[in-house]
Amino acid sequence: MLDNINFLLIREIVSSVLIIIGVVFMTISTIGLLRFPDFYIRMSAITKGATLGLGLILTGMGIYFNEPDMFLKVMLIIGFTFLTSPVAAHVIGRTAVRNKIPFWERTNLEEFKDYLHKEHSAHRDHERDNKQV
Amino acid sequence: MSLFSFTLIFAMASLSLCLVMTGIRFAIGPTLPDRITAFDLFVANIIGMVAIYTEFTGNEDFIDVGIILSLFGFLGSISFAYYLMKSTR
Amino acid sequence: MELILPFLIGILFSASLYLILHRHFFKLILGLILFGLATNLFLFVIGRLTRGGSAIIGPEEKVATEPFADPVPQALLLTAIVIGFGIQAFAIVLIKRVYQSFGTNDLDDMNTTDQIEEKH
Amino acid sequence: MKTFIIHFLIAFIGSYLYFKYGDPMLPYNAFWAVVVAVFIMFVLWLTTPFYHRTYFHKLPRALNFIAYFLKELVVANLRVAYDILTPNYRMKPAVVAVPLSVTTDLEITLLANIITLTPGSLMIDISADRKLLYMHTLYVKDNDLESVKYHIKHGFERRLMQLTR
Amino acid sequence: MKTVILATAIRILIPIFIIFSVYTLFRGHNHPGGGFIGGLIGAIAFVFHTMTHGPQHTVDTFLKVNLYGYPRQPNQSRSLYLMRMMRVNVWRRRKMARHPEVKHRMIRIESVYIIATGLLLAVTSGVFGLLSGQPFMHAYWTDFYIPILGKPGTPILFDLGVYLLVIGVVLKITFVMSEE
Amino acid sequence: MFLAILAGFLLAFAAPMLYRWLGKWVFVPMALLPFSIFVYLLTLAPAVLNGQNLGELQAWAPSLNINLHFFLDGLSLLFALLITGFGTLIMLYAGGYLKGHPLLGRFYLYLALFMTAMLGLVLAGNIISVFVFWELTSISSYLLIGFGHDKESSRSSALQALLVTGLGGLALMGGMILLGLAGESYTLSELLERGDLVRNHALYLPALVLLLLGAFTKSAQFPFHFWLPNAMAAPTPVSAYLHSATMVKAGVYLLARLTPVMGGTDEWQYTLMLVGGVTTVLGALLATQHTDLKAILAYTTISALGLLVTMTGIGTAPALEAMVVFLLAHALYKGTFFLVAGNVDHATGTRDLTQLSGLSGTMRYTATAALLAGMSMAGLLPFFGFIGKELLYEATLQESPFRWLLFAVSFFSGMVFVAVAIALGFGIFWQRSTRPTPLQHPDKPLLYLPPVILACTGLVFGLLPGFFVTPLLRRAAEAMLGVEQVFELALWHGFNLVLGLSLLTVLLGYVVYRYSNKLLSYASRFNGLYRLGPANLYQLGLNGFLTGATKITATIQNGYLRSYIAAIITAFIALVVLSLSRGGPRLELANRLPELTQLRLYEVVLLMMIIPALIFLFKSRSRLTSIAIMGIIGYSVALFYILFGAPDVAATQLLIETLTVVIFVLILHKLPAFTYLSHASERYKYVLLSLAFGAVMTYVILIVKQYPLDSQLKAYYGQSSYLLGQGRNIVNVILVDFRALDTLGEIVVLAVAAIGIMAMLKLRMQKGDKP
Amino acid sequence: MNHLLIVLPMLIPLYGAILSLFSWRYVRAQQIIGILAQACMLIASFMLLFDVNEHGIRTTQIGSWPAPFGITLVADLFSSMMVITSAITGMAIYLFSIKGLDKARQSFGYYPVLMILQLGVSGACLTGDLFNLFVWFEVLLICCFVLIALGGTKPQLEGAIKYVTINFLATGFLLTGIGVVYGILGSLNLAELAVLVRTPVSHPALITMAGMFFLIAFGIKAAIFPLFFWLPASYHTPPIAISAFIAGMLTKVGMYAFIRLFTLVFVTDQELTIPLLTVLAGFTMVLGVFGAASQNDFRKILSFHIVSQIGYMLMGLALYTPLAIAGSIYFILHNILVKTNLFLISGVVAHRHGTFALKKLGGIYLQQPFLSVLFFISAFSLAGIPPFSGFWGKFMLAKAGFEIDSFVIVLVSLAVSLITIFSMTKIWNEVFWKNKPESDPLLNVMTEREKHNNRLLHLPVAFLAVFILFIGLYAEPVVAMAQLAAEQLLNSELYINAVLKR
Ligand code: NA
Ligand code: NA
Repeated sequence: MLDNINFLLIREIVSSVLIIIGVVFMTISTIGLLRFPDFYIRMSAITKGATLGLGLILTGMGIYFNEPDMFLKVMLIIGFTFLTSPVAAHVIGRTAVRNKIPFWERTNLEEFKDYLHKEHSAHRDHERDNKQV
Repeated sequence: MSLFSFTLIFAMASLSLCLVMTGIRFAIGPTLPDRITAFDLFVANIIGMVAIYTEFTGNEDFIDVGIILSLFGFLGSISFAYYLMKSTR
Repeated sequence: MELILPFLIGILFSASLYLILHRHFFKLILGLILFGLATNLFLFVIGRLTRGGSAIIGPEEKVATEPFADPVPQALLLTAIVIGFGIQAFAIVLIKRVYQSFGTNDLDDMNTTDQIEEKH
Repeated sequence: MKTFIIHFLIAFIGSYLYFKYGDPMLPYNAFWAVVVAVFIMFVLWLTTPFYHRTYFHKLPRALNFIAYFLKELVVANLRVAYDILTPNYRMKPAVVAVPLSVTTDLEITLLANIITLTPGSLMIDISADRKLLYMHTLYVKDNDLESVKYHIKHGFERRLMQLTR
Repeated sequence: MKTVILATAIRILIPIFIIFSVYTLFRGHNHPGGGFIGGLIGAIAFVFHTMTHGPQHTVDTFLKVNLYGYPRQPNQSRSLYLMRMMRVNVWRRRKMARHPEVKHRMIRIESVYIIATGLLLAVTSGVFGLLSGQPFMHAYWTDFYIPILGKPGTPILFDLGVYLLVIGVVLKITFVMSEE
Repeated sequence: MFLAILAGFLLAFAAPMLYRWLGKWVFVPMALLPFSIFVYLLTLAPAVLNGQNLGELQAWAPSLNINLHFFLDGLSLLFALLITGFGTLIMLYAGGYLKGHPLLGRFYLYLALFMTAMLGLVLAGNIISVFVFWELTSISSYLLIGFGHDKESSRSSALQALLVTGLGGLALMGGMILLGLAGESYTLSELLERGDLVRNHALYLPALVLLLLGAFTKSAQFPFHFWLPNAMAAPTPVSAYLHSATMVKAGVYLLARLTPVMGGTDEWQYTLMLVGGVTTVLGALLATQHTDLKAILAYTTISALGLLVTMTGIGTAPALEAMVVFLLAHALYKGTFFLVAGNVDHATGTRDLTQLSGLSGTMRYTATAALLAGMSMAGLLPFFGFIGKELLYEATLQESPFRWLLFAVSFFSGMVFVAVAIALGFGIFWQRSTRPTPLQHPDKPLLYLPPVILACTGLVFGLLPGFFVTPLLRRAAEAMLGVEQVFELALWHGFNLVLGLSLLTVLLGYVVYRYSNKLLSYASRFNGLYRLGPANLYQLGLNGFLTGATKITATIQNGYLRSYIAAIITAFIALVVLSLSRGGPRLELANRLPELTQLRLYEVVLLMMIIPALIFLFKSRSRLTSIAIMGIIGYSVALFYILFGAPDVAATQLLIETLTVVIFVLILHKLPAFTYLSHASERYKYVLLSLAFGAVMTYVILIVKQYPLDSQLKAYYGQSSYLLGQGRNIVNVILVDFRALDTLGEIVVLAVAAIGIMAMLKLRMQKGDKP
Repeated sequence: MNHLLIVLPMLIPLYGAILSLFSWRYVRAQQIIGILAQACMLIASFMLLFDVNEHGIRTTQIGSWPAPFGITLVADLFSSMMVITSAITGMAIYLFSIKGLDKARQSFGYYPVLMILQLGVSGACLTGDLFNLFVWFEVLLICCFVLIALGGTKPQLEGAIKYVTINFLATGFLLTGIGVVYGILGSLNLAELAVLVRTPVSHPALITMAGMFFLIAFGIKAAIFPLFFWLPASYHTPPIAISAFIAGMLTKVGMYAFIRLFTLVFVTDQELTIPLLTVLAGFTMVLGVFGAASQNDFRKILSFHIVSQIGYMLMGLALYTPLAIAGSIYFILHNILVKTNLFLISGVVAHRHGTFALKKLGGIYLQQPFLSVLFFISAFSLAGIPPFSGFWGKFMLAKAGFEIDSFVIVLVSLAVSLITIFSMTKIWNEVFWKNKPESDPLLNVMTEREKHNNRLLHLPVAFLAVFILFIGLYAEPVVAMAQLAAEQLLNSELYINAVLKR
């Protein structure tokens, strides 16, 4: 019974589906990166369609190869990405706030005012040095 | 050409397109964090391309580079953030 | 690709040289890094290219079977990249120190050691 | 949690090695590796005096958490994708200060990461006293910031705390 | 640049990085990787740490060895003394550290020493050949095979030297630079 | 002979130590050395006088055929005796003259060095070793002229002398090498037999030019005569020794020595006669223009040297006879005069002719020596100078196309010599004077004995020419002519034309002496002429050279890094184009175009990423953006490496790229705003250069890739990586095993870079001028 | 034994450097390690030279991999002579550094880096592999970077910028050149390459083109016209102990590589290369000496003279006869010793007087007669006055030139030599003979201890002077060896057979 099933074909199909979904996610978030109006929106939009997309692509690849080596690697990459990309986004976002990157005018900033005030007054002295980096 | 390889070609093409779009975002900026984000996505795109290429060639060894890239893309982002942070502090 | 890459390398060389010929330190260092990059790519490309096959012997084989990439340029390149990195790192730090000492980022201010001092 | 991860890694690597180098005849290595890993974890659990009960109580919770996360991930992604692909923006962004119940570094980090990973929301910073989490979010209906907070607290944070405490 | 999230993430990442780097080092002979790549990956772990916590903290965390000792009693036999010293330093560190009689000595592992060790390993791996009348860097391999790590031999020792050296170099560079 | 020379050098270097031990008695051992060599040479003299040529061979650099070959014939014996004999006296004299001088030890060192070098020069039997000793005399004379080193004039005179003689020395070296090539030997005795071979060789003319240049500079011939008067800055013993008797005659010696090899051709004759003649007249003329004793002596010396060269040029047997005789006579009286002048200077503190008078009362012995030397110089009976002059006149009057011209030259110089002789030998000492110049100290034996001995020798030789002198001079002339000589020297040749001319010379000389003041007043009229003189030309040339060199250097080494780089790149482009323009292979792109269809989309995209990135890099004014662009380019290149089967390289490239970013970030965040400094005027030039450079690189790759590469390395590594190297990753096996030495070097580079970075950031010297 | 002897000149400095690194905090220990290593190095290199002199070219295959595949180390006479010269110079530099370099610099890795520099010299001279040559040159280069910038004073940094940039370009050309050679011939082993270029099938024009890459690369390293600009801009900036070693050794190692490659590999189109090299040699000589003549600083004069003398070495190669190349070899050895010594002397002078400016110096002739003698010997050796060492090189070159009727270049070289005499006497006149100009009397008060140190600094200078005198006064062994070495160079079969064991 098992002999009749073309495992390779199944793997290929599953893999293809995953890859295509992943790639589509990635493409969409890249378009988002182009289209969205302010930095923060772009950031939250793609953080991370790209991560998900990448995860799917990699999973697809892992299934295609179907080897422990490959699974280990795929899991490693996915683990890394899922751990690191939000951290990176957080760090960059925080930096952006500190560097006074403006929000979209329709953003509701009510609860954020205190924070902004505190951050920016703390660094007023250093603004001069930072006119252009 | 099998379905699978067609998928791969499609994927590669899409990722290339992504690469171009990311590049455009990088170019138009307008702020540095935007560029850093674009850079981040650029790295993710490249990892994706490496993954696809690995399947393309059936040579497992290439994905190792993907691992390393995933580790180091992070370092790149952190460094840029560090730079911005340091220059305000 | 064999036909296109040489042009890319040429462009990289041109760009790097143009940057190096700037007056600004920072451009200089960018130019140097780019020059190193172009050099590495040159070394890689001129040793002929192989698509797909890496220079790794498969798990069931005892000798490498064609087509496999020429490992020699790769090995040379690895060494060259690392060496280049050491030198680049040093150069970056040097430029930083120069800036600290001289307070300028204009290369044209750096011409005192070549000057001829007067006789008496 | 930490111990869980470590045990899992040890188990996985052990079983992986077994199948990689020990018994090349069996097919579907990865599947068997997971089976053996669970077995090893069981043995570890039996022989570890420090962790009495937590493992298998928490395993379903962990799975639940992961499932919830994946669901949120896909849903949010789709929502954003829709917004990207349609000409007009539906979004109403806001920065929300979510009060935190979690306290440890690990919890905060996990929560923040999950929030960030979910498209449409981005964790910007934690307040200095670690009581507030500033979060940038895209879809705030009718300026109702409280519902966003509720969603976070009862969606992610609760499940996370079930897992870690 | 200390945020809780980054710090925690990095705390989790560091052991992974180091394990992965050692793995890369040893599998390098058969797969992509090797001493240089492995060394860089290992070093990156510390670079992260330095970037978030500053170099001093990194040194305190990773590059300090605390040794404990106490004066030898006049009638104490030498081997017993050694045993006790071992005990103090290996098994019961935490407890003994607070013991009033025990003296504490801290050794800072300079990254220069790591560099030198790496270099020493790399060169010395080549000298075995010379000692037996073969050319410099003549390779000697063992007959057995260690899982994951592969077959031990002088080239692997050489690669280990490269690995250590790279870690030392990157550490040195980042420490010095972030002290700026 | 080798031992004598070795001893000389050893003693020279021992001199400072001897001075420390012996104090003022240091002159005893110093004089003993030349004296013993003199005696030693005398013991060899009988053999030489019997016509034997003594040789001695000491291997030195046999692989270059340069050996310490010593060769003693009449000519070298004459010079060697002159050098050592005179040397003995000078050593004594110097002991008195520089008594108490703190640097007397060094003075003796240089003097002994010089003497030995001179001795070596005349004894050397290998033309290259002739040159070696020749240069030694140049540097030791440099040290001697600059002995009064704290005076600017001394230093510049020494430099001048060294440059002029150095120029000659280099020419001589070239000439000697050419001569060696032409004569196929460096050994003098062999060359002496191969005169015809040399004279007919293609290299004869260049060799001749170079050799004559050497000889003329050394012997202060026109137009190189100007260094000699300036060299009078040296202490008197030096002037006496070097500039009358020995060093300046080295050139004459050389000419004499080479006469059998190179002489006899028209080029040789006319050059020598012309240069010698001009020098003779010029020296004599200039001698009348000065009142400084040493200057007068110097110019008459120049004149005499000119005569000697002229005689050598004439090259007939009588001329060469006259030359050796006059040479000896001149050495004797001129040496005496120099010593006398030194004595006067030492005792009175002045050397100005116009301020000196009536010294015979206080400096009796010196005055006597001066008188004797003066009579010899004036060519009076029965002095040796008389014989010399007689022979000179005879030789010039021999049948030749220029006989009257030559005679006029020698007559004119003779006349001036007489005038000078009267002024120096008679005027300042014996002429009655109301106010004799006061002395600072009385005449001392160490100072007056040497001149007296010399002067008396002149008298003795004049009275007894037949004993010893004649055979010696005969052998000397024979060495030049190559055939046995039979001439006799005699004081009295009877009343003939020559005697009459001699008398006329003396009379006219006296007239010149009488009206010397008048002549002096004409001197100022020649000032304009001096400006065109070689001394000024030398100065102008030196200054011009220095200014020119400074200008050229300032242009080339202008301090602008980018112009250096532009020059380097231009050179590179030029060289590559040059090498390919010589019938290299043609680039054939047309039949490779189908390859383009194999392009993959992603490859093109990657490519397309890099080019805009570069453009953006030029435009960008933000440091961080630039770094990010570099990162993007680097990552793209890494992807290329993956695509073409180099995962290791790609991984390394990625790691390195990231690390570079980290370093940039760590290091550059404190730098100020990124300003753009443009240089619009040069930009187009640089754009063109950059484009050309890129084009050349592209062309190189294309043309190299046009041919198949069959690398046996690839095959071998593929075969044996696993089987012999125990590894499947061939690249890594190459790195750690096949070519591990490269990797060793590579990690060494990294280690050093780390050390360097640390040192640069942590070590800050406050003041760095301390070496 | 054979394997060991060839590797020792590399292993000794390397282990010395490692030990020095381990004793990072103890400068005294580093000094002792350094001196011991130098002594071993001297012995080892002498043994190597004798061995090579006796048995001909010796080779070892690193890692036992056979010839074209592994890296070959080749010791022929030329390379052994280079190694021994580096050992002699190294010893002097170490002796000098102990008292002649400030403690701060000594404690920041000076000794290990210097030792690695020596490793680089040995490696570059002994290797028989093109890429390995590159690696050792990079080792040299980074050491120079570090040493030139060590201490970070303003002039040093300024010099370093130019040095680093231009030499980085040289590295690029070298690497691309290696790429071109590999792309054409598919090998890296010099002997193998020598075989390949001598087979008729290869493309001679392409190989010549590859040669141009190396001409530029090693031309920059060796500081020939028009590539020398970095040298006068940087060599005079670091402390003397440093500039002495790099000034003495480095350009000559570049020249070594130049000669090696252009006698062994790039011989396909000598109708082009030889006139080209001749022209370059002439310009190098002349412009270098012009630069020297225009300077008024002790070190700068010496720096420019390096360029000028490189011209002589290049001239030997350009004449391309056995005698000419022997002359080049002799000239290289002589110049390393002499140039190093002159720099050291300038250091001793400046140690005492605190300046290198000619106008501020003076009076050493009276104060330090021994130093004056040492300077005199070295300066007139450099100027090529017989019987000092420079004469022999000059003589061989001139003779070789005349033998093949290359009158112009020989006459140029002789004229340049005259200007060299001028420069040297200028220094002698200004620094030694002239009285010291009046200056701040407090400036030159030296403590007894400093005076003692100053006296100790004479030791390395005298050490080198002994060798300089030896190879001048008793030139035969070195000249004969240089001639043999030149024969080995020109008779490539010897090299090829030794390496490929045919
Ligand atoms: Na490696
Ligand atoms: Na040099």
